[in-house]
Amino acid sequence: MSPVFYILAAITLAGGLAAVVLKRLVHCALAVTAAFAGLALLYLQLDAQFVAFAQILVYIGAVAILIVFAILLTRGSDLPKEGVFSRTWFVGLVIAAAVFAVLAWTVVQSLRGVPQQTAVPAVAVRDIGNMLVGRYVLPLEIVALLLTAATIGAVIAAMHQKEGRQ
Amino acid sequence: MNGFASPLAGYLLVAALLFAIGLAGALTRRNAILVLIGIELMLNAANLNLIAFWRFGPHPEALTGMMFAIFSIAVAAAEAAVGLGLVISIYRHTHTAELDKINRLKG
Amino acid sequence: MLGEGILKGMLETARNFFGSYVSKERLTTVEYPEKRIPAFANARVFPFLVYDGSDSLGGMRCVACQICEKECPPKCIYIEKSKDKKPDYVGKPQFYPARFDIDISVCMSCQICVEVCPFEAIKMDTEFELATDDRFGGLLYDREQLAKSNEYYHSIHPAEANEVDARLAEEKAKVEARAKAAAQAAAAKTAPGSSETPGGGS
Amino acid sequence: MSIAETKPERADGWNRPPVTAPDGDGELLEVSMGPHHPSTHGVFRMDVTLDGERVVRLKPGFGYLHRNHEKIAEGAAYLASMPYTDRLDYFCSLTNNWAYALAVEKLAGQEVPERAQYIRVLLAELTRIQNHASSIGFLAQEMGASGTPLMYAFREREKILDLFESLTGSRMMCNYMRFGGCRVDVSSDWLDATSKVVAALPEFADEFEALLTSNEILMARCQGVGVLKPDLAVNAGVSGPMLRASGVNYDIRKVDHYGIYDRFKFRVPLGDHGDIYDRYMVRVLEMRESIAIVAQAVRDIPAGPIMDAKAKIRGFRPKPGEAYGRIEGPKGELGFYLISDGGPNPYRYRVRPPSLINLTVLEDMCLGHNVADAVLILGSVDIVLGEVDR
Amino acid sequence: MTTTPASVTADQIFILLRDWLAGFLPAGLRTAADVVLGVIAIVAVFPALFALTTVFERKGLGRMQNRLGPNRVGPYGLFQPIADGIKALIKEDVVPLRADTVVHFLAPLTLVVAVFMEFAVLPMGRNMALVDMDAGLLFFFAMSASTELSVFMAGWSSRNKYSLLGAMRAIAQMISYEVVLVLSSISVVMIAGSLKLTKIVAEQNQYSGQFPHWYVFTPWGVAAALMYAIAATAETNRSPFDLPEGESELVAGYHTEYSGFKFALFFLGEYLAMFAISGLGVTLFLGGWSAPLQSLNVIPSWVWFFAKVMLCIFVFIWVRGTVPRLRQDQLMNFAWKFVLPFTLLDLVVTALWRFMGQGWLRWIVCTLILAAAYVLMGRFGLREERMGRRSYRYAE
Repeated sequence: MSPVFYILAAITLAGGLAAVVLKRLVHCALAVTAAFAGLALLYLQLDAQFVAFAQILVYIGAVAILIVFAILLTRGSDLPKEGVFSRTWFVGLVIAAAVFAVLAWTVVQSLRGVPQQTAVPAVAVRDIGNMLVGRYVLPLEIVALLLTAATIGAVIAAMHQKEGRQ
Repeated sequence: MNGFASPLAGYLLVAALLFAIGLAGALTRRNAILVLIGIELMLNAANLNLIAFWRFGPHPEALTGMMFAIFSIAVAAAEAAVGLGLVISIYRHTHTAELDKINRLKG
Repeated sequence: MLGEGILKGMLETARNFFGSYVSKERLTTVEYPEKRIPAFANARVFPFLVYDGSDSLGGMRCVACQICEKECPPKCIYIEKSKDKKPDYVGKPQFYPARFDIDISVCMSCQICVEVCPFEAIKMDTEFELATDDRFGGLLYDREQLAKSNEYYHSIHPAEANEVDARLAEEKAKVEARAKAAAQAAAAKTAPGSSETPGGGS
Repeated sequence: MSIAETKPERADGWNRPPVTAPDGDGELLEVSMGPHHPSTHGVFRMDVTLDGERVVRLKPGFGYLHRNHEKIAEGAAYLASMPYTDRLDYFCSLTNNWAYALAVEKLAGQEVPERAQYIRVLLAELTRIQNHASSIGFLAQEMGASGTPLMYAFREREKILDLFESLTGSRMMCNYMRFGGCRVDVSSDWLDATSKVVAALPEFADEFEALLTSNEILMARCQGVGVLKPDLAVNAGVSGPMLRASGVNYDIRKVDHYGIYDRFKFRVPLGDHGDIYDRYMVRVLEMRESIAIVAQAVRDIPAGPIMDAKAKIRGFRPKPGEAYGRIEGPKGELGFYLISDGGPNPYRYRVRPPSLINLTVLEDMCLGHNVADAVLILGSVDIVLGEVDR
Repeated sequence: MTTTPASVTADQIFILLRDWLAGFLPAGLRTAADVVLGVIAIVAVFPALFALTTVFERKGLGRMQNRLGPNRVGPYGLFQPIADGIKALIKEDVVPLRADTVVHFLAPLTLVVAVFMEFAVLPMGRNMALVDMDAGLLFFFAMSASTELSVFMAGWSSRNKYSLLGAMRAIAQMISYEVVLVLSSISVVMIAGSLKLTKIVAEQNQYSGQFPHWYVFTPWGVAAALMYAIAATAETNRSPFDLPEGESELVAGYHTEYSGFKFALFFLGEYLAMFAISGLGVTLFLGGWSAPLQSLNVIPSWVWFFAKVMLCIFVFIWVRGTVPRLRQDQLMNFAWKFVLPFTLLDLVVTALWRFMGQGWLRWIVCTLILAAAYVLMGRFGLREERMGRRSYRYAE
C-alpha cells in the first residue's frame, strides 16, 4: 500500500463525508465533486486510464453540473429552516454502520489467501474500443438506447407544462 | 491479517466505507438532491470495486471489470439525469425538495 | 448561404487592419502630447482679457461695464468696478476692473461674453491644458492671469484680431476727427469754454 | 405577451399588462439595470422584472442628469439659453440651436437671410449624418461588436466635428445659431472642405453596410425584435427615425416646410416592420439622403448676409405672445415652446425632447423579449440622457 | 527525410536541453525530473504567451478599428502586460460581504489548474508532448469539462445576480458546445484510429510530393474543422459567443465580483483555454507540428506548432473585431439545430470516406453531401429566425 493510495483514499472519503454532512447544498455538490475526482485518481492508480478520464468527463463534467443546476432550480442554495437531517437520521446511521461492518468483515474474511494479480495489465484504449464494439456490442447498444430514453425522460419530466396549465 | 494488508483489500475497504457514507447520506438527509448524491456515491463505490477486481483479478486482459465500470458510469449518468429531472418536477408541484414533506401520492 | 455576411464583414475588418499600416485615412489617431492638431482659427476655449501695449493692467481694454457679468449664462464672471477712472485707448477716462475673476471650472465656453462686449475687451483663448491639482483656487482666474496682450490675440485668431484692430482704429480716428472738429469749432468760437468732452460712441 | 397581441382596452392602446405570477413555477427576478450598468447610456436605470430571462415589466428610471434647464432658461435672457440647448442632446447641438432659434424667431417675427438658411440646412444635415452614424455604432456596441462599427462611425464623425470646430469654434457645444441668422459666416474654404468630406461619405456608408447590414448575427438579433406598431407609435407621440421605421410617413422637414427644405430633393425612407433592424436601416438610408442634401446645399448656397439686419444681441425683448418652433432633429421632433411677457426672459420655456418621448414606448417594445434584447431595444431608440432629463 | 543534423538539433533543442539538465541528477530521479522540467516549461511559456497575446489582441483590435492600441509602455507597448500585471497584483482584492469566501477563492485557482492540465497531452513539437497518453484526447476533454464547475463556483459564490446569470449561461453554453467539440474530433479519431494525439499528428505528417496530408484538406475535415472552430469559440466564451461576460447585459458575467489578482487568474485561465483549444485544433486538423510543405521541414517543428496556434488566435481576434454577439436562445438554437446535426452528418460522411477507399469518387460524393447539407440546413434549419435582407420604400 503506497502513501499515494492513502492520500487519494483520504481525499475521496473526506469528500464523500463532507458531501453528506455539510449544510449548504452547493457545498455538498462541490464536496461530492472532490470525491469524484479522488475516485478518478484512484482509477488512475489502478492503471485504468480510460475509466478515470471517463469518470472525470461524466461525473465532474456532467453529473456535478446537473446536481448544481438542480440545486439552483429547486432553491436549494438557501439554508433550510429546519435541520438538514431527517427525523429518523439515527436509524439511517445505524443501518449504514451495520452495512459497513458486514462489508468490511466480508472483505477481510474472504480475501484471506486469495492469489492476486500484481503485474500491470497492458491494456490499450484500442482494446477497450474493440471490446466495446465486439463482445459488448449488445450492452453498448442497450446503454445507448437507455441514455436516449433517459434524456428524453428527463427532459419531459423537467419540462414546463405550458399548454397543460393554461 | 493477510487479507487486510493486500492492495485489493485496501481498495475494497475504501469502497465499502464510501458505500456506507453514501448510504448514510441517502438515509439521513431531508433533501431529495442529497439523497441522489448519496446514491451516486454508492454507485461510485461499486465502480471502485469493479475496477479493483479487474486490476487485481485473474484475467485483466478480458476487461470484464472495466467494461462493467464503463457501463455503470453511463447508466449512472442516465440515472442522475432522470433523478434530478424528477426532483425538479416534484419541486414544481410541491415547491419543496424536502423528502419529509413529499409524503402524499397526490400531487 | 449562412455566414456570407459575416465573411463580408471580416473582409472589411481585414481591409482596415492592413489599411491601417499604409493609409493615413485608416489610422486617424494623433498621438496627443507629442503631436497636436493645430488649433482652428475660430477655436474657442476660455475667455481672456485683451490689453494694449505692454502694461497688462494699465492697458486693459475692459471698462468694468459688467455687461458680460450680467449676460454670462452660467454666471462665472465676477467684476468689481474701480473707484477711480483711467483713460482708455481714445483717452477718455473710464472705470477699470478692480477685480475681474472668471471661474474657469464653471465657464462653459459659450462665447456670449465676447459677443456682448462693446469694448472688444474680452476674447476667447485656445489654450485648454489648464488642469491643476488645486481644487479650490486653481481654476478661479483673476485679472492678472486673464490678461493677455493684443499680440497674443493676433497670434491665435489673426483674421478676427485684424478686424477688431481695424474697427478700433476706425473708431479712434472717428473720435479724433470729432475731437479735432470740436477743437476747431472751439478755436473758431475762441471765447466760450471748451470743457465739453467728445461723447464716446460705441 | 407584447401589447400588440392583446386587444387594447383603452382607445389609445395604453393598457399595460399587469405583472402577475410567471407562467412557470420560478419566481420573478427583479434586476436593476443601471444607472452604473455599462449599457444604459451613463445615467439611465431600468427596473426590469424578469421571468427567467424574459422581461415581464420594465420601469425606466431617469432624472439622474436633471439640470433644471427649463427653469434656468426662464430666469435667463433669451440668448443665454442658446448655449444650454447645446447641452440637451450633446450629439446634435446644431439642430438644437436651430429649433430654439426657430422658436424665438417665430416669437419675435424675425426673418432669416437666405445664406443663413442654407448654412442651417447644411449643418443640420451634417449633424444628422454624424448622429445616425454614431447611434448605429452604439447599437452595434450594445450588440457586443467590440467597438469596431463605433470606431468607424467615430472616424467619420471626427471629420464632421472638425468642420464644426473650424466654423463654430467648438466640436460639440457649437452655440452657433442666433435669432435671425448665424454667428459667423462660412468661408469658401470651409465649403470646399465640406464638399470633400461629403464626397467621401457614401464610401463610408458602403463600408459600414458591408460590415453590418448583411451580417447574420445582426439580422438574427435585430429582425423581429422590439416591434413598434404604427398605431402605438402615433399614439405615444413617437417621432423621427423610430416613427418612420414603423412605416408612418411623417417627416417635419416635409410636413412643416420649415427653413428652406422645399428646395432640396430628398426622399424619406420608411420601414415596414418597425423592429430594430428597420430602425437601423432607416437611419442608414437617411444618412445617405442627408449626404445628398448637403451636396445640394454646398452647390447652391448664395452669397449675402447671414444675420437679420434688425436682430440685436443685447436688449432683446420680443413682444408678448407665444410660439412653438419645431424641427426634424436627428432623433425626432425637437420643439421649443416659448411664452413671452415682453420681458428680457421667456415667461415660459418648454422643450419637447424627442429622446424622452421616444423612450416612453420602451416597455411596450421590451415586454416578452429577452433581457439582452431590452438592452438592444434601448440602444435602437437612440436616446441621449442630456435631453431626456434636461 | 532530408533534414540536416543542425536542423534536427534545432528541432529537438528543448528535449536536448531537458536531458542535459536532467543529466545532473542521479539516474533514479531522471524521469521525475523530466516531468518537472516539462511542467516548468509549460507554466513558464504559456503565461508569457498570454501576456504577449493580450497586447497583440489589443493592438490588432485597435488596428481593425483604425486605432493604434496600447503603445505607451515600452517599445510598441510591449511591456503593457507587465504594467497590467503589476496593477492587478497591487489592486485591492474586493470580496463581496456576503460572498462564500472559500468557494470564491477556490474558483479561479481550480480553473487555472484544470486549464494548465490540458497542455500536458498536447504535442508541441516532435517528441514534445509532456505525457504521451494513450487516451490523450479523452484526457483533454475531461480536463476542459472540469473547468465548468469553476465557472459555476465563481458565479454562485459571488452572490450577485449578474454573476449567477453569467455562470448559468456559461455552463449551458459550454455543455452544449462541448458535445459538438467532442463529436467533431471523433471524426478525426475515426480516420486516425487513435485517441493518442502524437499518433494523430504522425498520421498527418505525411506528404504526397510537397503537399501534406492534413485532415483539414479533406471534405469531412473542412467541415469538422469549421464546426470545431465554432465550438471552440463558444467553449472559450469568445465573441460572438461571449454571452457569459456580455458587458452590455451582464456587466462581466461570472467574474463581475472579482478584482485584482483573482480577476487576473480568470483572465489567464480564459486565454490559456484559448491556447489549449487552438493547440488541440491544430493537432487534430492542421497537422500539429508538421510543416505545411515538405521542404519547410527544416524549420523546427515547435516553431510550426506555435505559429499555427498564433494563427488560430489571430482568427479569434479577427472574429471578435468583426461580429456582434448572439442572444442566449439563438446561441442554443444554433448549437442544437445547426451545429450538432451538421457535425453528426459529418461523422456519417467521415465513415463514408473511410469505407469508400482511395480514389476521386469519395471526394466528389463527400463534398457534395456536405455542401448541400450546409446550404440546406443554413437556409431551413434555422428557419424560425426569419432573417434576410429587406428592401425599403421611400416617401417623396
